[in-house]
Amino acid sequence: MGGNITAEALDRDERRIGVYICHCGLNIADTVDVEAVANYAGTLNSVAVARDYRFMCSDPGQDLIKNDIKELNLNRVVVASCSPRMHEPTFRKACEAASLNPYLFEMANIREDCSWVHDDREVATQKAKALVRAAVARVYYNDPLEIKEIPFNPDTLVVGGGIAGIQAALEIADSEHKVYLVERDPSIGGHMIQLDKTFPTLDCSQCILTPKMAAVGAHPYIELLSYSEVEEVSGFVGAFKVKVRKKARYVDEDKCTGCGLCQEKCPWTADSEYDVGLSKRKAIYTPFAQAIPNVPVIDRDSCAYFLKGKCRACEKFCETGAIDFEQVDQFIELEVGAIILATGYDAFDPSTISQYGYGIYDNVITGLQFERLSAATGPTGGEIRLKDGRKPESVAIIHCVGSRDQNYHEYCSRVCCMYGLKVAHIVKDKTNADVYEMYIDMRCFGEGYEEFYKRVSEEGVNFIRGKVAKVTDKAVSEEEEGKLVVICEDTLLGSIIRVPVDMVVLCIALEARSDAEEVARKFIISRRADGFFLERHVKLDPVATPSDGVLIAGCCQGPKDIPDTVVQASAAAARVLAMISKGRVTLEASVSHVNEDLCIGCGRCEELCEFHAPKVGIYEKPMPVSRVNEALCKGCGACAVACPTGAISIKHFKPEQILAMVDALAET
Amino acid sequence: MSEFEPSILCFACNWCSYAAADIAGTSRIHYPPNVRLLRVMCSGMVDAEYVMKALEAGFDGVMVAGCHIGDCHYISGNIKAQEMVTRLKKLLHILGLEDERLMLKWIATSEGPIFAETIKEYVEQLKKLGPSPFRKELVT
Amino acid sequence: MQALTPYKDAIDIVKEAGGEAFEQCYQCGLCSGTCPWNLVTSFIVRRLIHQAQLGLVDFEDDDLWLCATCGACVARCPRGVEIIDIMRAMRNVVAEVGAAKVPDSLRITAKNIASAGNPQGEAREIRGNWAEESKVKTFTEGTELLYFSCCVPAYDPKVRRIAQATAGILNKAGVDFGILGAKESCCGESIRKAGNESIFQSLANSNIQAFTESGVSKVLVSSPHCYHTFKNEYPALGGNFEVVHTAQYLLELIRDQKLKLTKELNKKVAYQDPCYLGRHNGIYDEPREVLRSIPGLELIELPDSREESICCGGGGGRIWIETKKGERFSDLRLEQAIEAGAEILAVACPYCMLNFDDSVLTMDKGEIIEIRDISELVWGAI
Amino acid sequence: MSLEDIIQETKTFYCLDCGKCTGLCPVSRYNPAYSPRVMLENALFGFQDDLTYNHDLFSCLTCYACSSKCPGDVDYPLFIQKARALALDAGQHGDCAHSGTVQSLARLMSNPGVSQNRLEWLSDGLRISTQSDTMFFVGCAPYFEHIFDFDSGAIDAVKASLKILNHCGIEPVVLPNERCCGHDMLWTGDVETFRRLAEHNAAIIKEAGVKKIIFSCPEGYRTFKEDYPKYVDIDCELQHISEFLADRIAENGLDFSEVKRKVTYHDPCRLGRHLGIYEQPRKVIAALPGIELVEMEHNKEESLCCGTSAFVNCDSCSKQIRVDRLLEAKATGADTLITSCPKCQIHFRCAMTNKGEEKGPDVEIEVMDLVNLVANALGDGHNE
Amino acid sequence: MSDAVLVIGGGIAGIQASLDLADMGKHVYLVEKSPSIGGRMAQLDKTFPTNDCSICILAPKMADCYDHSNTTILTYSEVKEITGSAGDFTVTVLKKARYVDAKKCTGCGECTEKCPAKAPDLFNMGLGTRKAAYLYFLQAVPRVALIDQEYCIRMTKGLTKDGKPRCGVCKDVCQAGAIDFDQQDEEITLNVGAIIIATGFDPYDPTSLTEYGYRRYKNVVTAMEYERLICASGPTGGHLKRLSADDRDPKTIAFIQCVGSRDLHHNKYCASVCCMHSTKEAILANEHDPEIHSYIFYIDIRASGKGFQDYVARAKKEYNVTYIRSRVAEIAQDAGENPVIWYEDTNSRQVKSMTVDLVVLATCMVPRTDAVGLAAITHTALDEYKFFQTSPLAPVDTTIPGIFACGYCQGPMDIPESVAQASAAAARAAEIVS
Repeated sequence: MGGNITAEALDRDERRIGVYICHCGLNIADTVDVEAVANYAGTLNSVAVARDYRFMCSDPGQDLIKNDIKELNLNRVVVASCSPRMHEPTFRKACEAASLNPYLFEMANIREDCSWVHDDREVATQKAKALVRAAVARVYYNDPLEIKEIPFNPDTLVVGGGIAGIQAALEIADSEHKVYLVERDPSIGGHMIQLDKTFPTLDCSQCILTPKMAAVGAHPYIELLSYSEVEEVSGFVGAFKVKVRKKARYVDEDKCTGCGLCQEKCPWTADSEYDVGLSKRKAIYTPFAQAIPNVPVIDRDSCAYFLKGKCRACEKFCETGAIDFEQVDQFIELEVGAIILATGYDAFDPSTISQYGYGIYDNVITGLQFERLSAATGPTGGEIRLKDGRKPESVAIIHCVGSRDQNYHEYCSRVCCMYGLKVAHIVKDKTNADVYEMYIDMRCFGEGYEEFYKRVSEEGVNFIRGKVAKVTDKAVSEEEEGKLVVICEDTLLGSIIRVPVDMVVLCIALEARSDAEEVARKFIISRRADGFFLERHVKLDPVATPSDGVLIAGCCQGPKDIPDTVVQASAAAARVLAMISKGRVTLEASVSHVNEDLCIGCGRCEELCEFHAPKVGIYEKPMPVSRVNEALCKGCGACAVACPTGAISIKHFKPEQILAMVDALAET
Repeated sequence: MSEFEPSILCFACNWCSYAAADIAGTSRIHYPPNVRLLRVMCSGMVDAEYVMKALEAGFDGVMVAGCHIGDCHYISGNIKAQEMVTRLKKLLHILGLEDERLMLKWIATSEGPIFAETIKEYVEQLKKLGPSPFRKELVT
Repeated sequence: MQALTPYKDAIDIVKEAGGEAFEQCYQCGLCSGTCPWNLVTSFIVRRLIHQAQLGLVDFEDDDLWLCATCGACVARCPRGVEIIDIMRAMRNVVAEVGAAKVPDSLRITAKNIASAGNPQGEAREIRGNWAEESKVKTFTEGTELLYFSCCVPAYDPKVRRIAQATAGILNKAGVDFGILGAKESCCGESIRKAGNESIFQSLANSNIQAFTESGVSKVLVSSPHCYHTFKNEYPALGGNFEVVHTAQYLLELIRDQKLKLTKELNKKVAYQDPCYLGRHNGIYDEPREVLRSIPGLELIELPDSREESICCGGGGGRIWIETKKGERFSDLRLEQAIEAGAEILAVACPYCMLNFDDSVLTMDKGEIIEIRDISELVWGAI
Repeated sequence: MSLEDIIQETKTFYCLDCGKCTGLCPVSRYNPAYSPRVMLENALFGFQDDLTYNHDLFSCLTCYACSSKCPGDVDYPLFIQKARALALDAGQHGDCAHSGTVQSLARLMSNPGVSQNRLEWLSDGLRISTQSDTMFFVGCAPYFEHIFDFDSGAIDAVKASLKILNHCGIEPVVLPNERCCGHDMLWTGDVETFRRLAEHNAAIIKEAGVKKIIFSCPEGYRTFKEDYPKYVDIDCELQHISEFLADRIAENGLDFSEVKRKVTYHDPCRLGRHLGIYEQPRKVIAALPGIELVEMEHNKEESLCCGTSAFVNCDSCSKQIRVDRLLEAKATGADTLITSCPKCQIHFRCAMTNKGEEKGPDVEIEVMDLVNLVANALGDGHNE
Repeated sequence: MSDAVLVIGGGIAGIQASLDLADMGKHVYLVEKSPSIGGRMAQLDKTFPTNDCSICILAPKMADCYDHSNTTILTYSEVKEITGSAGDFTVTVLKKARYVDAKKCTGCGECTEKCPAKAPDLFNMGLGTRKAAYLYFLQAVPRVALIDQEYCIRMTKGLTKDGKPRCGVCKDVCQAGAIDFDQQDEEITLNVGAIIIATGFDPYDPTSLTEYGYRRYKNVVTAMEYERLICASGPTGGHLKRLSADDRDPKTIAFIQCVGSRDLHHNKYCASVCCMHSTKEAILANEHDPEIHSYIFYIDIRASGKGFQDYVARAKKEYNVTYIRSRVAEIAQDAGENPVIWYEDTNSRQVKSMTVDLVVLATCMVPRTDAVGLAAITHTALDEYKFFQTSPLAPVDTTIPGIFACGYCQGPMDIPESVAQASAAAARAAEIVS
């Protein structure tokens, strides 16, 4: 007995198939002659028993199967009844209960595909027979499949330290599960920490955020990796391996007490990102007072030592000797079960719309810059000042800058109307200047939003419906001298109006992070046309992504306000906690499998797989062959079609099974 | 011999087209019995081998039904099905088979009625076209 | 003002005339804000579109004829609405459906073009006369390049110098080119935007027939309007030729060393971007490079240049309609040029030349600034 | 036909059980489970099941490397062909590569009702006629263009052949409804389909009334020359295009333009060992000015197979064979590998298509059919 | 009637037959084509199964045969024509000119040293070279030099410009004055009563088995070449080394059996002696250098003679010889010019490759190429393999009465069988002539 004999020849063991035809009350029975189909089934090859019963999915119906399996030692079962999408799990459990592998089971849909859609009894019966014949032909080739499960690593990775990341991290950590929070900037806080007040309640943004930040900083179950970025992600749901680059701060976190002496003494300055360029910060800096962690960072691009090799003043003054210029980036390997991306958004750069004069006229500022002006911790200590220090007598607020515009972003950024109103209120409150809001639609849809709009209009804010065409300093009349003239058509008046103001605040759009493409590739998720991350289903599954175990929350999934962001963060946390409590992940059983003898290592499967499951590499054999990471494979079968030699096939959807059905269905 | 009744094999993708067929069933929308459904996980799973085998077995028409572009549960399965069908149609054209013998159709889950309608139209089309040259009786 | 009810038929008529783009407009008013008319008077484009949306267009309203189709609004419209098409459609309803009276000057010009094939109403035969002195041969089968001068330089003595300069340059550079003379007729770009679709169709077909019969494959034009219609509107009627504007062709000749610019022109020159070369067809740099290659010439940029250039007021048939004094864009533009210190205002379109020459006269700025076409400047530098 | 009949016909009883065939067999070298000697042993001992149910029954490349050196002169490939017919009756068949498209097409084409549109590739430069007494057999090239996701070059070879024939003053008959020659069917045991294809072809050839058939595909040539006579009669002179060219060059020579190129030649098994044609292709190459031919280590009778036959059981071992053959070609320093069989060309080009990150050894070399090399040298390069 | 007997072929068979007949008082004319008697056996180093030094056991017989009163040895001669019938044959023999007077030449070898012209040494299977004036081999009988007219300068280059004959060094140095350039071929007619053919065999040229790469790869040699390499009187003085440029001493040797024999494409029959002489050569190799490991690739080990099986057993046990049942499929060569053998080991059913230092091809043995001519002259029939036709019950009788054939020219056999057949032929011949 030489050579390798085909499996089919070896295990030509007895196939004993049980066929059960369901009446489904009258749903099937009144159009299909179920007895005739059962008798016919009895005559088919390797069928040991063929019965018909009124309700196969009922308990007695299932017992029928279980007993037959035990007594007649059936090794395959076919049930002809309703759609497998309906009762396949039910009957599979029944088989399992009778210790028959659930995959040695097939269904023939003689209800939705036959009795319900045809009326001629003779033809319907004929078709039912064909469908049963096909199911029997298929089950003959079914193999028992082992349903694998892998343990779910309870640790979680949250990427992004804004309000979304903080909320998600806290909720998971509060249920005593380890969270790694990776934040790119020196401190967590994201965009929200830059805001002065939040709408509609006008709470001080920092007052409601800093306690949560502190909680994160002190939480025993949260390991905060600030000033760090995710380099590389591998593995799959339940067992991700993440490589994090902890950028060199040049300050030893343990020794630093956060006294701030080094920041005082450092003579070199640079634009403060926190104040959006409105003020300066030192080369060694913490972005803002309540920074978590409260450890400064040395900015290489503005530190004299790194640029010209001299100074090191901070080192001299630091009592605890925490300054360490030799520090290098470190790499940390993390193992987590699930990942929540909360990477937030970028603010739109309005200078691309040259007509609005941002970057040309001093007093044209963005909403975020206004937040810094009005914030007590801001460069002007909360006073609304023009560039030359004067108090503005009139302020114009322009909506939809970069939003709802085909040339920039077609979507509506959802939050600008509300923060436009907030700016108006603050200006009125602090300077009592004339305020004009140029809008197209006032979108105040949230809870308490419309009331806030009513309140702000009562404070004497003028609302002009029209998209601003131009902001110019060229005066046409005396009132316009020395002022910024906002030109737009008041569509309700139907005439062009020129509004001279001292300051212009641009409600800029929220857009996807500039590195979103790269991040999406790292976490094997995809992006929508507008650049934000693609959710699994926009309505029913907004926080999940097509890649199992990777969840998204907050503005990285699309522009949204803080309440919605927090809700999504909690949703994502809940999904993770559900997976943690289950403790294990059941893997898709019918996944692809490579016969390495047949594989010629051509890489076509690797190239086209959306889920990066097959990978060609050199394993035991000298020539490269493909191997499938079963946890990543979804069983879609695309690789099997592309494989020239038929080396890769999908368990439970092997060519022999499908070809057997094709032949059986063809027989008239 | 009674009027020619074409036989059709339809590969239906589990997430959209097969679900649409189920809905056509639950809403009792009748359509001609000439079609026989074969459930696959994704239209991208349908290999040229299965279509050729169906033609060899004597089916007069083969239909591959998948999700609309962008709806695919596996992101791009339907696109791959489209590529396969386009390439296979060129082969069948050289072989002399009419283009209608193989049909690709996107049917979303909710489009039960459209599923039934498509089957009706396809049967009419094939009736006009006549039997496949490989139909069982003709071959032997 | 009694209540109005949307008038469905009017909506459909405008749609059939090609104005269906108004459906996408969400009335944000940006077009009104951007339209140059509002620098000199009030012209609410948004209202016209809204009227079209509800079928409440007042076809007698003169505002219909204001639009110079400069494209500033279309470039900025957040919904990408083709506002020029809406204007053309409404004018078409007036001109060809007869919903109201077409302005007289326009009506006369349309009659001229329909009969004599040129807006001036001159005899068709003398179209090629300008070319006699410059010894330009008529285009025959196999000639490499057709020079299509546009009616204005051909018939209007004030602007003839553009065509003569261009012909002179081509001869100097040894280019094998010719003109079709009487066989040519007006390219039809402006008359179409003035709403006379049928006249445009007949002009285009006769030009296409003339070109194909003579075996034309490449056309050189002086006017951006001819460039626009040959490149973007003739293909739909089967006229596929390679079209190139003098600014582009001159640059080609200079780069291939076929033209040697030797004579110096030590003058400050500003360049007015013609709407149909710049905004409509994205050609900004070639003209500037041609000017820079003239020795001694100092090129200065006007404010609101390139994409934001302000129209001279000649497009969309406006060239044939009188514009009230004080409302002429060319006057504003001239002031800007003078303010910028330009001694010469270089133009690349016969319509611009007419308007700016007019402004120089009416504003009496003859000593301070002159108007020169790019081809003249190049011709002067050889 | 029983196992005993097969043993008689293929003289298997002469087997000395010496193992030289297994030593020479390119498949055994990488697939330890396959040994021609053991296959014969099973047959001789009468273990029919171990023969017909053996997966590797379909791994044999039928390349005659073994029989050409077999001391017992056993016709092993013929034995395999017959054994596969037995296996087919037992419901066994090899793993058909490329989704079994080629095999399905052959079966479909064997149906009388088929009328193909197989000449759409015919571009205007190529002239064919219906009166000439010389016919050119196109084969399956028109189909190959749409089966592979890389340029199979099959149709280019057909076009080049036509260009050569036209250049030599022949406007050959090309049958519009020509069927697959049935080579793959015969060699995978489906004798019934093969017979039907042969009968179709014989009928339409007789009807066309041609006296000579020229082939560019060695598999077609071998099938017409060796296998058809057993099933149908085709009284035509049969010639491979390399033979035609060699004769034409010998008679009055052809004027070729100079092309500087260093090439090596791969002898297709069907042309070489099956039909003994080694010299003609080399004579043709020698007649091309500027072409320097470097022989590979295994050449002429010792030439190695290109790794796959009849598109069945293409696996990791056939890939290894192709990789080694390509490396051997590169070792000669030639920049082009010439062969005169469309299938060798397809298999080599497939081996060079590696789309994964891990590419395996660098086997990149230009592969070209002999007829393309000649056509390019005939002035206005048809498909350069 | 003549009571003399003609023996054609001076190998062991011819010598033995001549001695037997001579001892019986019959006069024997022994015609040997090459310059000395001794035949193939003289070229062997040792003989199996006893490993006796071949020339040691052959030389005495050669001497007795040469010196026997009843024998006339005609070396460097060929039978041209035979007429007549049993008991009365007239034989014309062409005695080729040696250009050396046999009586005077003392075999001192002076002329061979001084002679400037070189020629391939066929005795050493072309491995080394010899001079134009040469002794066929050291122990040649008769120990008389001769001049090879194809390589001697004087005879090939013609006269110098001024008309004088060239070279002539050998003549100058020969003290015995034996060199005689004018010697002519001589035609001698003999009258004999019986003829014994013992022309022996030629080794089969394995070049046509291209898969073994003979001539393509230097380190692939035939068995006879190996015999000369290992033999003390061989070109390397018995020092076994590889023929490739690095001429390293081989540590692993592969002996490949049935090269060109038991093969329908070449010779159908089994040459019967290769298994044993390969085993002998393997043993010699090990004796020569104990580190050497030999592999013998066989289909069947045919050790059927007396003492042969223990000889094989000893080879396995003491002399590091491994037997692999496989017919080698192909020999390639690696970068270091080491032969790489590809084979299926039929016992383990695995395809393997083995790199060795040296490969010895046990080629088939075929009748002398000129046996066909001789058969024509003697009108005797040859069988399909060109052996002299005999029949089982008259193993030494050819189809012509009075003409007998013995030794390898009649069929594959080893030395003992050849000797036995020689005596049988002598007896048969004696019956006719007595």
